[in-house]
Amino acid sequence: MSETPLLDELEKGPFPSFVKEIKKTAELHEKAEKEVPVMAKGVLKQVETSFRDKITHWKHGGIVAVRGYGGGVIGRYSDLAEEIPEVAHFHTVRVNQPSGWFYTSKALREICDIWERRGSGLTNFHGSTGDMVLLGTFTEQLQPLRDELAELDTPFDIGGSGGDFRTPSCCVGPARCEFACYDTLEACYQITTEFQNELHRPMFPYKFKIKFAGCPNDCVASIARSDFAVIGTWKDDIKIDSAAVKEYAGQIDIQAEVVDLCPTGCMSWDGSTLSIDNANCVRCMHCINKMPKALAPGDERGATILIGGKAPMLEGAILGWLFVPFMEMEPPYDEIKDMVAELWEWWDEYGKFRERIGETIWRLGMSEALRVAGVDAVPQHVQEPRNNPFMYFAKDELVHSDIVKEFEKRGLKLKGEAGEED
Amino acid sequence: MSETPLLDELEKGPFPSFVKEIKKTAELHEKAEKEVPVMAKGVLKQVETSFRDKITHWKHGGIVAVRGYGGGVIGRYSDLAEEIPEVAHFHTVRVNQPSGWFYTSKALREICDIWERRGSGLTNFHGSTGDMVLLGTFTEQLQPLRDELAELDTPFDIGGSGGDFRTPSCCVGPARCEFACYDTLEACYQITTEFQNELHRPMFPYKFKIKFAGCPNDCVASIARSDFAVIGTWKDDIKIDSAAVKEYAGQIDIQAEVVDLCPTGCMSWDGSTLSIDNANCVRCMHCINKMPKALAPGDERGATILIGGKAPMLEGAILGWLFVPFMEMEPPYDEIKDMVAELWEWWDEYGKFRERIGETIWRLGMSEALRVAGVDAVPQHVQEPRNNPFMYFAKDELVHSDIVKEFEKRGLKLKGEAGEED
Amino acid sequence: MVDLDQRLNDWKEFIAKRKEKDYFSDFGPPHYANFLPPVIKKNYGKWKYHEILKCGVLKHVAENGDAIYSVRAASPRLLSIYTLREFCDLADKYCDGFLRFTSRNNVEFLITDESNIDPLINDLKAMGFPVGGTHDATAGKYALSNMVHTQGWVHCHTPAIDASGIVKAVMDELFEYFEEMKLPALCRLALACCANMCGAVHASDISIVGIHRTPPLVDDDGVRRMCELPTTVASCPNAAIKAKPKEKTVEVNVEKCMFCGNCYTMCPGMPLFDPENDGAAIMVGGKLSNARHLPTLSKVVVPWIPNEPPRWPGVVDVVKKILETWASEARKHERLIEWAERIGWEKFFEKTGLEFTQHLIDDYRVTPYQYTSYRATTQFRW
Amino acid sequence: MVDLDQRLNDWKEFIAKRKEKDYFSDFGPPHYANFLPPVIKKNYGKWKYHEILKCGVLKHVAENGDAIYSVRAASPRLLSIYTLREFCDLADKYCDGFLRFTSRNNVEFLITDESNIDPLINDLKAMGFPVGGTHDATAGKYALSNMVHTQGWVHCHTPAIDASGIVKAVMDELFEYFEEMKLPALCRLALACCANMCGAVHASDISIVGIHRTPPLVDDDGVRRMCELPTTVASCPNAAIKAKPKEKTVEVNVEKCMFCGNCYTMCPGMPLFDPENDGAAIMVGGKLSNARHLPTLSKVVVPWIPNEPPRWPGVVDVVKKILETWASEARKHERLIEWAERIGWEKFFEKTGLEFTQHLIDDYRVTPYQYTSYRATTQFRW
Ligand code: SRM
Ligand code: SRM
Ligand code: SRM
Ligand code: SRM
Ligand code: SF4
Ligand code: SF4
Ligand code: SF4
Ligand code: SF4
Ligand code: SF4
Ligand code: SF4
Ligand code: SF4
Ligand code: SF4
Repeated sequence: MSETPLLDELEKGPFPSFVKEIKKTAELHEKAEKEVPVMAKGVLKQVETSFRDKITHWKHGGIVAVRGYGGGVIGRYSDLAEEIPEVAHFHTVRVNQPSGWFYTSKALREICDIWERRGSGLTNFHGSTGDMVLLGTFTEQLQPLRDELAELDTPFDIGGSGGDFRTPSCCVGPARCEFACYDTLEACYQITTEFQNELHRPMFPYKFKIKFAGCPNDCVASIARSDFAVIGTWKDDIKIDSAAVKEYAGQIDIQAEVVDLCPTGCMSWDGSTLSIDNANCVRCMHCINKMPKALAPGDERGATILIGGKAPMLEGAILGWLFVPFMEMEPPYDEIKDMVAELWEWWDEYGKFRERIGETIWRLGMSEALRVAGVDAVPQHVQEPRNNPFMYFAKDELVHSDIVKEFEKRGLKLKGEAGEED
Repeated sequence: MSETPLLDELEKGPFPSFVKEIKKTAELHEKAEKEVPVMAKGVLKQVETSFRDKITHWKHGGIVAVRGYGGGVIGRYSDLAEEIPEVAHFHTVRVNQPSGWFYTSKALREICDIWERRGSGLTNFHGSTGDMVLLGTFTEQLQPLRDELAELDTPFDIGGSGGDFRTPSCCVGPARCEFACYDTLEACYQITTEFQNELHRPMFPYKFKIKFAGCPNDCVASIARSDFAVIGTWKDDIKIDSAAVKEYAGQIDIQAEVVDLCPTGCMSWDGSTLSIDNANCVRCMHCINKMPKALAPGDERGATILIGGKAPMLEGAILGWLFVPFMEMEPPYDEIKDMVAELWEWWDEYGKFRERIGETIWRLGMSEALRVAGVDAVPQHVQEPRNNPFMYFAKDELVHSDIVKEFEKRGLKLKGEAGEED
Repeated sequence: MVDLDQRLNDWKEFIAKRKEKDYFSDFGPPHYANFLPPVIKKNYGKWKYHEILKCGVLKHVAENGDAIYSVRAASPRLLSIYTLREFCDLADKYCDGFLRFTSRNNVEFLITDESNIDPLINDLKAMGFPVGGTHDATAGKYALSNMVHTQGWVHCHTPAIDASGIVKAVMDELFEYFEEMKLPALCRLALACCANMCGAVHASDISIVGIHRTPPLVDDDGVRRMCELPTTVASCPNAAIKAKPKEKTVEVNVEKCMFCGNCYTMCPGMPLFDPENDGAAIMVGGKLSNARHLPTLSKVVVPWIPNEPPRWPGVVDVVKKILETWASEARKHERLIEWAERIGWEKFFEKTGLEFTQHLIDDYRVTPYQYTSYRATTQFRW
Repeated sequence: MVDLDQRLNDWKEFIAKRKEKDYFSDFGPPHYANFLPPVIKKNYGKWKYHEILKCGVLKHVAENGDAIYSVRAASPRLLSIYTLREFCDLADKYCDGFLRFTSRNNVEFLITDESNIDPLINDLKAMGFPVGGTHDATAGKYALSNMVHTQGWVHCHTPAIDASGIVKAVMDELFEYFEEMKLPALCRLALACCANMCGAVHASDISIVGIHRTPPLVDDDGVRRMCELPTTVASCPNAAIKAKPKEKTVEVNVEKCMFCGNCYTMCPGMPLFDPENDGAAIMVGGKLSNARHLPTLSKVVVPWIPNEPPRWPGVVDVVKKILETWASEARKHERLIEWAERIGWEKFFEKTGLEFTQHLIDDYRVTPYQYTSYRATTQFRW
């Protein structure tokens, strides 16, 4: 009988099987030149046990790291280490992927070669944050692994983990998409490189993620999965190629499928001409998505920044809140770099331990974050204005009345009076 | 020169003037047989002073009450009592209005006569909660005033104030409205009478308001201004008088003004017949409102109950949350009486001081309140289901696993295990 | 439907029973059937439809063809008993003594003889009580009804603004909209003199709410005499109040205070009145009815306008500007919130000319609604 | 647009400089221009439109008429280096060595010679890596793409369910939707093995999330060895954990716990695994894109399904039922949330046959969204 009767069930079926991948590795790794045991074998036993017990058998990792880096490695040990020594250690290494997840076979092969020697031979292409994830190795392999990755022709570096700047990622953008409103790949690359220190040495209250999407379709899930989402947009009018619209008219029902589904109802179609009241367009992309040959984003392009996106742990999930309606996105991206740095400084000072920046903003108020980042409050910031009259007013907004004087006399400092930078 | 130059400005203009009312009272009260000074004169001085100083001159009232009653009187003193002795005391008496604010001239005159003798002669018809408000008298007048009101042919009783059941109110309903889905006046009357003790003797954590509206138009603002809103509705199909619809077709654009504005798009109109997909009607009233001669609520009538409505102090305003999708509304209204009593018992036990029941529910969870009231959870309760997976499970929902046994062994009681009624 | 005479009898018996007790109390309001005109008693629950004869005059028709006419007159709500007596005179003259008040504090005269309508209206006008405030939903023509409002400087101890004075000034300015049905949809105005919002400010189309802007100035002596320290401390939603048990008083972290006034309600030793800094915030877009759009809360669109007695021109101007911008731009049947959401709040500020400031972004973390008022999408208008 | 060669040079210089330091670190990812096929370099930022040639095959056309074909193959995400090498072989054979991965972990082969498409597809199929998962937005025909998912029992220490196993079972069952574009709109599936939701569960059309249902069973010894008391106590959002400083351990008020597992993340002495009571909740209606409907969070529609390895039939059934009910009822271009809101959640439960229970009513007061998910209107469907 098979040693993995439960897992074997998952070799069946048309979708590619992770069990096959592990088995394949267990089989082929045996023959390779390597410095670790055939860990994939251990994985099979360990996971089969979990399938039987309906419980994980991995333990907390503690801190494992490579020289000069604080993050990038997730420590992991088996609680069945005695029975399954192959996976006594099973640390994961996060390797910073190239922008847009583009590779050449040459680069990929080199990584495979290293990982065959120094680890389990199992990977995730990619992790949810975007890293190339090398799944499982022993503590003593970490440093040589890193060093060998660094020595490659196109060297690869470690990604983020812990309370640090996490590995940013971006959509395919201008490399292969006609909708890209800015260069997501270059922005991602430059901002990653700019903040290597913050990425490699956890020093924040908690994790901080940036994701770059080229347009409001948000193919990289930035609005929900990053603290700072940079989403391409435009300011001027949607470009219309009328001839191409007419071609579409033969294919689809423009009125029903495009015009009627516009969320603001700002389009009209008389059977031959499509017009858009751009002042009321919210740049949702729907019409462009449906007729990519005929419509395109305008020429005045840049990005909208949303802040605070995150998963529900602990105070509930947040979809990024609009923070900067429009930012120009040209190298060297100083505006965005400065803003991020300022926000970090503020969050570092006021954020609680394990509090995402969205939660800090929720606690201290969006106005505070806008002030820190030097962004003016505009109606675009709100879905609707506040519904309670419990507003703060700072001293310099008050009339210098007798009452205010009485506060001064008593030596009580009103809000905004002291200590705060203007 | 006038003694009230600022107030005089408010005698001008076409809308009825409260200043004229006060002046008129000041003038005519002089001639009346009365037991109090001409308080209206004092009011003029006091309010003129406020208009000049831009500040109120009334002070906290402390507790003033009549024999056997704990609420119904709002104590009020002037901080200018020495200069304006007429309003040294200026207590308000809340008198429970009749359902629907219907009066006869006879009843009104009798009240006026009493109030001329025993108070300022100033009133609010009505207070925001619905009471007839007798505005301003001296402490020593309170008891005789109450007694005389009680001695009338149609005796009037005191309303609520403080942490008690507040004076309920209702829309005009079946007395003069074709939309009424239940008898708001009788329900209001019977429930008010049932809970006289709770209305007159503050014993709750905070105030509790009930308002009765005959249909979803909510002409008595129950959804926002009462903790327990009873809003008429129906279960079966909207009644359509096709001939009358056709008449409307001559007057209005049925497609644009009725059908297209239906929030669920469940109506259709082919130029001669109007049809409604009642399964998708949310009984918003729009179509009925616009064509009252042609459309009417169905025959299976009752009320929807919403709970928790309140103003923003302190945790933010609440619009009543759907609590009972449908309740039959027939005298003696036992179902509603029982439910209210059960909720009070629970709120009394778990509510904090000055916590409205909506806030208690917010803190302890709607499921808890539903359980207390014996209402089943249904999709109608939510605008959308919860967006976080942080759910409670009680012991009896669990598999009796080894882990659960371990809890039992350790003597730890899981949720729902002990102390709670089924 | 119901047997009102039976119920009236029940009520009489109930009263008689209560009177037997040695203290006649807890008898409740008089049964409404005491006060209903015969045509209503007869057609109770049997009304079929209504029409608007003209602004301020409703005609309700029963299944059997009976009709009742209601003539609605404006009221300042603060009424003298002498005026009430005059109302009674008119009711006797034209309505067999029957009248009622509405949920927005107007007075309604209930007429069975149609020919009495115009004489009554004339008498009311002569008295200074104009008729209006109704709407014709079918035609999509709405008048402005009375403002729901509160006590202000006439009676309350916590107001940041007056009530009746501002209401009078606003209604004078908007009077044409009361007398004529020329608004495209229902528009409800409300005023509350402090954040307690006694009334409907938190859910009205346009509303005015009194706010303070300076923290309580602790009167140690007052605190000692009149306040319980634990309840005073607990009264603050922002935990801005700290007890000083030794001195038997409290101290306020003034930077944390957002001027709600709840501490003053609990403790007279914590006044927070400032003639120069108190004033009004303007809120819009609330809605109560379930017609079409869901009921919604009001939203602040102007954070502060100073107190300017006796006629508050600043407040009046803003209210008028909002009302008229909406009235001229909205579609028929489209309430303020429906219009604002259709055009977008960006355009609301553009069209009304109101300035958007950081105050309008919610930062009151205690209320959970804050979260949802932030925009969480790239969809917006420039 | 951009001069990619220039940037590549800059990068090389930057790397060279870094190498001068005595520890070569902090050099970041390789510049992507290292890995772009020539046709992309040439047309970077100059793409004009795209077409879907068939399910799994995209054609992007540049302003100058150049075209690139992308062939998308499914991936279990957990890949062996031996499979990766086979991908490299295929890339060499058909794509001059160029390939990429997508944000949903599919692999894309980037082809310039159209005639290579079908041979590549055949090779991939033979390898067990079927091609599909794309959509034709114009035609309103959508395939189901890969499920975003997490580690589960393969690597993580906090899961309540497995990840890869369930994903495999679900994708097998729904395979026809991966291979053919026959859904009416985009539908994104996601799985997370615990409430940390590494991935997109909180904003996906249909998702599966692992949940615990029993409180942590304190291992006093473990707490003493591995945990800091203050951070452990602070980790609980419900204040259910109390320190017992004398015993150097903690105690859990088990009635307050809602099983989030955060304490276990902070302190290994607080395991909350229970094979029989752990399981999956199902959420629906999340959405990321800004197209038409605003982005929204997912909502729980099934509170719990037990762990049933190896193929989790209970979970698979529910996901399939939801997907197919939506697919057959929705209008073209209408995503799950758009459909659910159009028909109403009442009908969602009716049509999918899922049971509504009290668990689906939010009672997690810490998150402010709770408030807005209660219905605050009389508008609902029976
Ligand atoms: C590996 C990865 C999942 C995967 O299978 O791909 C992962 C794995 C872990 N995540 Fe995550 N997260 C991963 C992407 C995410 C994402 C998605 C994203 O980044 O787009 C999220 C949701 C977005 C967000 O950040 O909110 C995410 C939200 C969390 C959270 C909850 C954070 C919150 O504020 O709600 C935790 C809890 C924590 O930090 O203690 C967490 C914690 C963890 C830990 C470290 C477990 C823990 O309790 O400490 C997991 C280690 C598992 C392991 O054994 O390797 N992980 N985690 C992803 C990182 C791979 C990579 O670098 O590419
Ligand atoms: C007289 C009246 C205003 C009026 O001019 O009509 C009134 C007057 C006061 N209200 Fe009110 N409330 C009045 C209806 C309301 C309403 C409207 C309603 O009932 O439909 C509300 C909003 C609905 C609600 O209950 O939430 C209302 C919400 C408040 C609040 C805030 C409650 C909250 O939970 O948010 C307070 C604060 C408090 O209780 O300390 C309050 C407190 C007060 C006090 C007692 C002031 C205080 O701080 O203790 C006021 C006494 C004024 C005076 O001098 O007479 N009043 N109060 C209304 C009662 C008359 C009547 O019985 O008919
Ligand atoms: C008399 C009164 C009830 C009472 O018991 O006192 C009343 C009576 C009628 N209301 Fe009302 N409503 C009355 C307060 C309200 C309120 C409460 C309030 O304003 O505080 C509301 C909710 C306001 C809100 O939504 O913010 C209210 C929302 C409606 C609506 C919904 C309109 C909408 O589009 O949202 C209708 C239906 C319609 O006519 O379109 C309605 C319809 C009516 C009808 C036509 C019902 C009928 O068939 O008799 C009545 C005549 C209306 C008119 O003024 O022309 N009534 N009506 C109240 C008159 C107040 C006043 O003096 O102006
Ligand atoms: C390759 C990829 C970007 C990348 O850098 O890897 C991508 C590529 C494209 N996306 Fe996307 N999207 C990709 C992930 C996403 C995501 C992120 C996610 O799923 O986690 C989203 C947001 C999902 C959501 O809203 O929940 C996403 C929402 C869209 C939309 C919005 C559709 C909608 O109705 O909401 C479009 C527009 C459309 O085609 O209708 C779009 C359109 C496109 C187009 C047509 C853009 C173009 O002109 O090239 C691309 C081909 C789509 C296709 O699959 O047929 N893409 N797209 C991602 C492929 C993932 C996969 O393997 O399936
Ligand atoms: S987010 Fe926009 S630019 Fe980026 S790949 Fe998707 S559709 Fe293209
Ligand atoms: S992008 Fe969206 S909002 Fe703008 S015109 Fe197109 S469909 Fe309408
Ligand atoms: S709430 Fe309905 S029943 Fe009552 S008066 Fe208004 S429209 Fe008529
Ligand atoms: S009552 Fe409202 S939801 Fe129902 S059919 Fe009429 S307009 Fe539509
Ligand atoms: S709103 Fe405030 S100030 Fe005005 S009456 Fe109510 S409690 Fe008093
Ligand atoms: S006014 Fe409100 S916020 Fe300020 S101290 Fe008093 S209770 Fe606290
Ligand atoms: S979702 Fe939870 S269990 Fe799964 S990988 Fe993330 S942290 Fe681990
Ligand atoms: S599982 Fe979550 S709720 Fe339960 S004790 Fe731990 S931290 Fe608190």
